[in-house]
Amino acid sequence: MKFAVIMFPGSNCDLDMFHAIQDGIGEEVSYVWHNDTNLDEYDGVLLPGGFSYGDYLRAGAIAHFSPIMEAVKKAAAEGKPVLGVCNGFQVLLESGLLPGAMRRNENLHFICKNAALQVENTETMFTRSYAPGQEVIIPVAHGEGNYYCDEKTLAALKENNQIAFTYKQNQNGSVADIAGITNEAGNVLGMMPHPERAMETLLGSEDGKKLFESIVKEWKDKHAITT
Amino acid sequence: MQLLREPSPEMIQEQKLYTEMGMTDEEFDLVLKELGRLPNYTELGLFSVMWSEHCSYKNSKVLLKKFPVEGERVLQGPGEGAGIIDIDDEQAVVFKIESHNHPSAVEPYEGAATGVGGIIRDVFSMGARPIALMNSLRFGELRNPRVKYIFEGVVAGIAGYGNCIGIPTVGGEIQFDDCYEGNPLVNAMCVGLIDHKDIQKGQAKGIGNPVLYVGASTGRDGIHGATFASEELSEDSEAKRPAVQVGDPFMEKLLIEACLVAIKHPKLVGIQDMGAAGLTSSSAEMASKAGSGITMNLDHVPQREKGMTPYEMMLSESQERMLLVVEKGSEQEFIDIFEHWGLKAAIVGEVTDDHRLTLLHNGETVADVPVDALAEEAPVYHKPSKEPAYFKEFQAQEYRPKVENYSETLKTLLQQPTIASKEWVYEQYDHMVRTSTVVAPGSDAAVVRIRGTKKALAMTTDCNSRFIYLDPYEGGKLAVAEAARNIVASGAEPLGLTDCLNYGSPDKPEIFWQLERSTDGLSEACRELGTPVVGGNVSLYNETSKGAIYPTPVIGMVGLIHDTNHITTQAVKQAGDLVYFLGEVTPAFAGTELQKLQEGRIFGKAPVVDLKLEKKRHTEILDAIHKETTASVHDVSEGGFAASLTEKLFGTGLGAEVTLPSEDTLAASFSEGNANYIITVPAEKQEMFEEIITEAVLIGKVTEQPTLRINEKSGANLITESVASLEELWRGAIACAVKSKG
Amino acid sequence: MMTFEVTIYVTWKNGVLDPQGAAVTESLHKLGYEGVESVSISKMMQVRLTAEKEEVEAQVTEMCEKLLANPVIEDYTFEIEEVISL
Amino acid sequence: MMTFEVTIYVTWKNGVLDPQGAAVTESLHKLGYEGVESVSISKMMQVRLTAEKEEVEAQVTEMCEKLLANPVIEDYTFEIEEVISL
Ligand SMILES: Nc1ncnc2c1ncn2[C@@H]1O[C@H](COP(=O)(O)OP(=O)(O)O)[C@@H](O)[C@H]1O
Ligand SMILES: [Mg+2]
Repeated sequence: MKFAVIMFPGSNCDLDMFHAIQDGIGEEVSYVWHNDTNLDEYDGVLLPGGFSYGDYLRAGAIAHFSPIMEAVKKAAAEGKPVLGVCNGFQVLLESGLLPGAMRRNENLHFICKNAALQVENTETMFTRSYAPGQEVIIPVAHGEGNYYCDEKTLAALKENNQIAFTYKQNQNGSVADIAGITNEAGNVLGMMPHPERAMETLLGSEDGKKLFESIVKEWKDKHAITT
Repeated sequence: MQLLREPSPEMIQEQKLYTEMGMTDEEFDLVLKELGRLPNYTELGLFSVMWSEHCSYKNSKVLLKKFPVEGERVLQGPGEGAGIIDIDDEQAVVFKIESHNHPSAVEPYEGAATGVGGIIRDVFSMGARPIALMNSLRFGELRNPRVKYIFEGVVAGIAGYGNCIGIPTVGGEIQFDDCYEGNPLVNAMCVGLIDHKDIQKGQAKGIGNPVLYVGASTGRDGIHGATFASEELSEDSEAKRPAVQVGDPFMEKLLIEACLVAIKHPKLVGIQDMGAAGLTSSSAEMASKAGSGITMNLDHVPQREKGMTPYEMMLSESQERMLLVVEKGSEQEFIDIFEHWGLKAAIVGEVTDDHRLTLLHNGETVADVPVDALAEEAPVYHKPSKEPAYFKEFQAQEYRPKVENYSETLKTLLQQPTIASKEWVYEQYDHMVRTSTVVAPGSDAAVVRIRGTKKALAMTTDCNSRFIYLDPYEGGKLAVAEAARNIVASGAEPLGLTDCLNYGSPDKPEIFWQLERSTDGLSEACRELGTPVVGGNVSLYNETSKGAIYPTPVIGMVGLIHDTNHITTQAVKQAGDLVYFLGEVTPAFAGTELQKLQEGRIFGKAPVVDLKLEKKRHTEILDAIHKETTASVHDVSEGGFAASLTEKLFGTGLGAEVTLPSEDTLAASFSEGNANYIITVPAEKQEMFEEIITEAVLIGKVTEQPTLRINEKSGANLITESVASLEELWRGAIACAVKSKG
Repeated sequence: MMTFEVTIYVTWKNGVLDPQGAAVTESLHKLGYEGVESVSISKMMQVRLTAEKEEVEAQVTEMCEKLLANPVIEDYTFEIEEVISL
Repeated sequence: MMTFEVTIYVTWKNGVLDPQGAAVTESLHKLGYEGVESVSISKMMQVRLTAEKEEVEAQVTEMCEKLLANPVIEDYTFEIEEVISL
């Protein structure tokens, strides 16, 4: 399976995402610059964390006008897996691929630490390798991860099983402890915690590995049927 | 226009306007001699910043000469943007520490943020990829609201810059003491990784080669920042608006990526960051080092504001700018590299053979001065030195605190902000980005692995300024020794260090004495411990009307771990492991946290470091670690044995029961400053371990039950506390102090 | 074509909690300003632009919708002033 | 005691770098708004507070100096309005 890691000016977890794929699960991966316009050759799209455009104005707001975003939207519409982590999640929100918005963390501080998450839905293409109800340790590192959506949207998220991960202890003030959500179709996942930082026991946790393995598994299953 | 606004050369001389730029009569005469005529306003500006302490080290040069700067592994000692040390496999580590004290005192967020930005530029201008940030901070006591404001702002500023740029802040140190109340210290360190073949120098070689300016445009900010950093803080420091700059970490992130591409380009001749004294120091130094000259046309300098004068452009300290010299004819290739990253590059001048810095503006020559006069021929002073009265007094004092309730004392110590958990701080730093941080903040030294190899780098910043105040010579030795202890405890071989000398005004003989004696101590320790000084920074005039800070020579040390399997942390690992004490129990309470707590001040004779013994311990501990006989290693520092042992238990869910190794219960529990360690060893490794470190004393065991039990040598129980309740006090202390009213 | 100075106010939508406002309120209380009931912190943007007079308003509205405000959590209003060049 | 609605504008001092404004200007250009000459982004704070009428102004000035703005790099101005309770 071939992944694209999108690089915006100011992305800084691109390297980590790249190694998570290459060294962590041994799949193919390349960087794609934000000025590119085509993602057809890739099977999966990864929007890494960082501070695209310095996070000026609002996190993710300026990046969503990058030329590559049209191709990201196309990939999402085609049902390819699209994963946005941290700043990548913020970009997905700003571009409307996922519902809601981010505010600054409740305590106004950047927070970087390991966080315990609850896998809320193991039926998605991103979470199928986790056990139902599994608790995982995945680091958070963000200043604007305080997820907001109105009640109607929240009800819809619940109704459609779009909440993928929640915090065991709310880290930042997020509505309903939300740490990660998918789109309705289930092929776009945005999450604040960094699974790409949880790939090796040497660094503290490998609980993120199953997320990437899920994507590959789903893709291989599908691929096996269609070819 | 500008002639109307700027005083004429004659006015400068008659009205002694140079004194407003911090220049003395003698220095002005020297300028006259160098030029053979009166300087104009712009030229005077060039001299005044280049001859400031910050750029010229005029007061400290004589002291820095004492440092051992050579070693088998040293590839670049002091003199360039950062020092470089070989780490095998054609790789090297690049590092440097720098202060941003005065800007942080008036605008804590931006002051600290731009301090981080500046030190990162020093490292990537050598051609290295920055891989980690560290810092060393000093504040007044947290009960003061202004101190809280500065503390919160500095931490947020360090986080704001480092996090955005994507370099993990992996560690640092913080101490709180009244002497830093109006003059906090903010020292930032950056560590980078480089392949030998990519090492760059800031040189302007090759007559006719173009000079490129890249990065942010020049504004009126930070004019005279270098002289500002070289003066005492006064009431009207806050009114000096332009001395503080706003940083743009986003721009710097792009600048790093673009420069690291440019550095691989064979036609790059030289590259240097614009730090203190901006365009002036970068151009003059690059030319002076290469034995050439530079002519610049200031009309081509990208400008953020209208109507800037040559003086303003040359002295501006706008952030995120670099100066490059490239081979003639290749300029477009470089411009393209920067444009890819959304950055502007402008050709602002060329290399000449006349050894002069010549500046053109609006078609006129506005400055024409010899580059060596600016860069190398600054006056050098050997200030008078005098032993202060307090020192003799302290030497004669014996001090022994009185402790009735050991449990209560331990609890109080654990809540002192200097000892308490710094989690409130480092949780704000992204310490994981780049996914290579193996040992995050919270252990002795931070450890960052080198991807694609089995190697890792250990790094620490250290300085117990209380001991240096009591006795600069012994305290200086101790600062280096303590840094080395932390490096060794993490399983690394110390490679070398960078230092940041933060002191009061060198114009006072007693302060100069502190500088002299402590640099003697530092040098001696560096020599004995085999850790050369490969770079550093000097920050003087750290004083307010209330007096000078403690002499604070912060040590930033880096060590090499050959195999990631040898990475060792301070935390105990499993129940049943044996607890060893390695060291001497001697009553040493002067300058301890306990003394400060009980007496409200520090005094007495500082502990004396035996450097031979120190070195022997390092070798033995590393041997024990490399032979995989240890589970955890921690040196005994602030708070003494009791606090250090307790720290080893936090976050582990385990407990320990130990018996003090000496009848002197007080000294065994709380004395500080000796080369002491607490080591845990898996039971099956007992024999091997004891063969390697014969002096280590078995004092107890790690227990399943999460309780701390310390018994007296006689066997009587001294302390029994639940680890969880101690941990809560320790973890919450800083957050609590920040939140409390007043 | 004329030059305009547009001031745009981007404020929080009703019902969306502004974490910064809440924190500042608390800090003010700590400093002893107990009379402070609430603080809400929003953005003010000053945009200088050249455009046809009839089009300014539409242009500014578009910029706000597209980029300057996030309609999920923010409202915006603006004032347009003509710059009289001398 | 009366209740007031104070609007405080905190802007960058002249000459201070405003990277946010620069980034937004560039982004607007890319979106095709080439008429945009400059954007400067600052803070607006709405503070509701109860105080003696004579003291409001002094109090707000003090809050600005102490907490809401840093006079080293920021300027501030404010408007005070009385809230007429019904
Ligand atoms: N305390 C010190 N110990 C050792 N070297 C020092 C010290 N202070 C400064 N230096 C060295 O002097 C040179 C000039 O320092 P500095 O002016 O800070 O350089 P720059 O600002 O260009 O980075 C550097 O190579 C630095 O490492
Ligand atoms: Mg420098």
